[in-house]
Amino acid sequence: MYTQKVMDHFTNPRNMGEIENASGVGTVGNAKCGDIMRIYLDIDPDGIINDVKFKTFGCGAAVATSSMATELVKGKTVQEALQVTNKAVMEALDGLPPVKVHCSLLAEEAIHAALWDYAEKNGIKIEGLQKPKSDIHEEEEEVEY
Amino acid sequence: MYTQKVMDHFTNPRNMGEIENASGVGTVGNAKCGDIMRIYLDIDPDGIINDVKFKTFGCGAAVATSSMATELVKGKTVQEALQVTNKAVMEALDGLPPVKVHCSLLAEEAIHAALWDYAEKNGIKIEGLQKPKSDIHEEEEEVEY
Amino acid sequence: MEKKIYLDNAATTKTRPEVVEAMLPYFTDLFGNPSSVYEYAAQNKKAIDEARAMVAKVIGAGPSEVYFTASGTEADNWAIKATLEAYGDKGNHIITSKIEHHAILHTCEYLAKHGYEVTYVDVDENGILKLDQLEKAIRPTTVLISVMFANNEIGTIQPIKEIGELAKKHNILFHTDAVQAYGQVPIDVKDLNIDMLSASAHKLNGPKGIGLLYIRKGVKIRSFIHGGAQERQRRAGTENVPGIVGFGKAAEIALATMKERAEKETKLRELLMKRVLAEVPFVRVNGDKVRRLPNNINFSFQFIEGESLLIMLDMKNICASSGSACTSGSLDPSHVLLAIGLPHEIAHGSLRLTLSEENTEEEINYTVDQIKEIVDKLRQMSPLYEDFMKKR
Amino acid sequence: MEKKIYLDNAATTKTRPEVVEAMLPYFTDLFGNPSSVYEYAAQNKKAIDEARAMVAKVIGAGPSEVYFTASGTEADNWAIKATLEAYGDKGNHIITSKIEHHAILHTCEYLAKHGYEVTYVDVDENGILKLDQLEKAIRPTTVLISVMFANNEIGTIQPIKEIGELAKKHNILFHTDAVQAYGQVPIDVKDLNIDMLSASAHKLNGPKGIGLLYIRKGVKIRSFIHGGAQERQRRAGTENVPGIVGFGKAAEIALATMKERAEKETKLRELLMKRVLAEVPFVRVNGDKVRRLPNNINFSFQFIEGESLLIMLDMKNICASSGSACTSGSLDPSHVLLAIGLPHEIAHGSLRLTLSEENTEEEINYTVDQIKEIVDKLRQMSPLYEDFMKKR
Ligand SMILES: Cc1ncc(COP(=O)(O)O)c(C=O)c1O
Ligand SMILES: Cc1ncc(COP(=O)(O)O)c(C=O)c1O
Repeated sequence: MYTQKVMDHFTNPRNMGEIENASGVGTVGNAKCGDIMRIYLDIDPDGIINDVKFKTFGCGAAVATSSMATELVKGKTVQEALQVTNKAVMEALDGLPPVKVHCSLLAEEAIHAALWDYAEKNGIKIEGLQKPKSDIHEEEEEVEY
Repeated sequence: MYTQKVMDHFTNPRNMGEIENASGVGTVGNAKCGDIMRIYLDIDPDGIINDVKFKTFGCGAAVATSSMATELVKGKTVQEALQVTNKAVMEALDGLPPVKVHCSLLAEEAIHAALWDYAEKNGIKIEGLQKPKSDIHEEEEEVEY
Repeated sequence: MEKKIYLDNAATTKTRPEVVEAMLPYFTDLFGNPSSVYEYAAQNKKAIDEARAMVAKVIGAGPSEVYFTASGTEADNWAIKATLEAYGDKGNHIITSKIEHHAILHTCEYLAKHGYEVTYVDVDENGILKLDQLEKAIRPTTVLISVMFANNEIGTIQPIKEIGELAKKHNILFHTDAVQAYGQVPIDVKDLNIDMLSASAHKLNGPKGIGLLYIRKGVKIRSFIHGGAQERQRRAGTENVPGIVGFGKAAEIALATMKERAEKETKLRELLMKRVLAEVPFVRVNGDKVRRLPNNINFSFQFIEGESLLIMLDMKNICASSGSACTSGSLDPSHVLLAIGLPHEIAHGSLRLTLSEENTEEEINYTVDQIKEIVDKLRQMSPLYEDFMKKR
Repeated sequence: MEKKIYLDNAATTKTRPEVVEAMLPYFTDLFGNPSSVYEYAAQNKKAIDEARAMVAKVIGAGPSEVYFTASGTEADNWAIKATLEAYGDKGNHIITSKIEHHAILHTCEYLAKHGYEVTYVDVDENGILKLDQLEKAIRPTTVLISVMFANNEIGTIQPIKEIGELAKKHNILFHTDAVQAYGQVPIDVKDLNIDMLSASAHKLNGPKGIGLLYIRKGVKIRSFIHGGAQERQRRAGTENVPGIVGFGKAAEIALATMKERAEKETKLRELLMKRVLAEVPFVRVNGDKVRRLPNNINFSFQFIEGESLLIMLDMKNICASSGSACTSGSLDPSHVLLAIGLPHEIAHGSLRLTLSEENTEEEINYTVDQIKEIVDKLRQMSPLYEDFMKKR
């Protein structure tokens, strides 16, 4: 079903974890669709992404695209990170099954959401960045049992 | 499909053939249904069936029921022959598949038709015998190629 | 473990070697068309008759009440579509449950687009049909009630006898999709008032590509697949003789070993369940604890998603399933888990393990060990778990 | 002869040992459900993909245009019912021929009872469709033309290319039941303008219980069997993996050996035909002499009835057929023989012999000897023969 690259990033995810006091955090997706991604960015004053971490609830493709997306933005400038599209993520993974393409979109969105958070926190405007749409807490209430 | 008795009477039919100047001849069935039976009777002045022969165009069951019917009427009086029902023929053959029950009816009819012919030729009336219904020549024209 | 641990017997089962053995002569030696006149084909006809008697016996039916199909799905389609057509004079309404297999649900959706009316009755939190709701759903135009015998995901066994009685009382036909139950638990169609029943050989160690529909004598039913005069003119197409023979053999063995298999499977399942509940936090068991298929267990692990769990189990040589196999590839969580009231995120984290008599205690223990480790790993990765722990 | 002489390959064929060999691993070793997530099942998926590519190649189709069914009959039902449903906006009319298999004819009769209109086009004395009548039958509401590729009784091959062109010209879909032709004669669906095509594995030394429907890309078609997402959501039910693999293998061999098989069978058939025509009086050959399946011969012996002929041949270890196998047990003579103009009594006396590459010259000569003897014996018994001889 998945390429070797996807399996590699799924089983050995790069940059998995949290960043305390991150410069920006973005969470996208919702539990209804079965995918939630959270990206933490550590951005230095020059606008370089020094560190990035992710956490993901989702299928193998969701984990792998998160992992790959963090790899692609790490060390980049904010503007460069903005150019990392879902297509680039998919290509870097040697492709995804058609039903899983939305995962790569989610990864792109998660980066954007974290950048948005960073921009808001710092009161700046990032050229070309729009407010992210989806968030888990919008759609469903948390449940426990 | 068929019982051993049926197969025996099909492969070694009893009384197959013709009787020249028979006392009575009856032909029933039609080519459309795929079964035609002809019975020849040789009846002596005391009304005893001295000899009986048949010819049959039809399936294995048609041949076997003809053969068995001739066996059952041979040596009988006309009145006794009239009592030989399709049920008796079937029982004597240890049964027939449901789709083939009509063959035994045809055998009964063929005997009746031959008896009717005998009665007509001799200007007598046989108690309980009705004019036979079907005849090949009624339904379809002969064809050659 | 080196060896594959197969825990997905609700998806499909291994064809028993004895079953393959029984089928083999009908490929190359006794390959004749059973409808033929010659004696050579009569042997095939006899083989079919014997298999029919056997598969009928499993459910207490007469041989003439059983029709072979190519699958459980075909049997389901046939039962529903042809019955509604045959009883069109009476009405156009069918009642079913919310947790049916897609073979029933999608067929009902199809019919709903073609002028029929469908009521989907709810189940309770254990997946048991709400009988009072069922009775209330009955209309004068109700032709058919179709409720599955046992659920393929959560293993819940329905109160079939009560449903049969209700149907009888209201003079409505009752069909049950027994694909998961046939050969696994005792079924007596007469006692249970079942008018029609679907089964599929590959769920009981028979071959794929062969199923059956039981139709009680007296039920008026039309053909679904038209053509030749096979299956007493009810289901056309050259008979799948090896498949039928294989089904017969599998049914014979399933019937003979039912009790011991159930005991063995239940024992292993209880071990699995106890250990997981004791050793993994934030987990629940889905489905009824008592009215349940012997070999089925269904967990929901909070904060994680099923597919990644499956892939990681797969990497440890464990074959399992999340939701039903037929819908994998789809993005919706299982309709069954939603119907028993699970929220989406928890439904997504479900794991179905369905055992066979071939599984061992060692395998089960190994599987639990892997589950513990993988669930923990995935939770470390999960933003939902992070949020939950922070809130505590 | 001691050995059975099998001359009924149009009814069904022996599954090739290589085919059984190819299927075997998929029963007990690779038995997983192809829809599952784990790698173990991926092997089955791959096996299905390969088989699909192969069965598609036989007719020049793309793999994504081929859907597996359980039989030729199911493929026929699907093609006709689902197409008429999908194109309901355009109309409710279907055109077919008078000599179709019951899988088509009975499906059409069913539809006729449900508001559809059916035109049955005549064939000439050789069984070839009357193209002018076909064109005249076309209406603005005609959705589908369904004409078989080759006839199962008399072996006549239809002018498929011309029908395809006609259909295309009038913008009507064209389905062909190629159950008898697939793998036996060259078929190129693109070249022939075929939109849909049915085939069945057991007619080409593959297993029973598996068939296919080719649906050209772009044709709008609905599901016939609803349920799981198998076959790209078009045909539900757990895939019959061994059957599919077997079909693939049989198709591969059929394609590779098509030419030599046809030559061998044609040679044997000509021997058979020449000897019978020379040595048995009052006999005719049914079907076209040239546009004919390589392995088919169909005789009518005047004055005798087919079933008794079959039984007597059977007693000499010769398996043959009279009319089509599916209708044996019925009392009507073959609708195909009536459609080519034979009177009932002659239609009843027909014998179909369908050869395989495994038959030998010795078998054929023995068969002719037996036919001579048996036909003579039955004529001695026949009142029709008696009448005929007396009239001379
Ligand atoms: C022309 C034709 N169509 C359809 C069928 C039906 O095929 P199956 O028996 O595999 O369903 C047959 C064979 O019986 C056939 O010869
Ligand atoms: C409850 C239930 N019904 C129907 C089916 C369909 O059976 P099959 O795949 O044999 O068509 C299945 C299995 O997939 C099932 O579990």
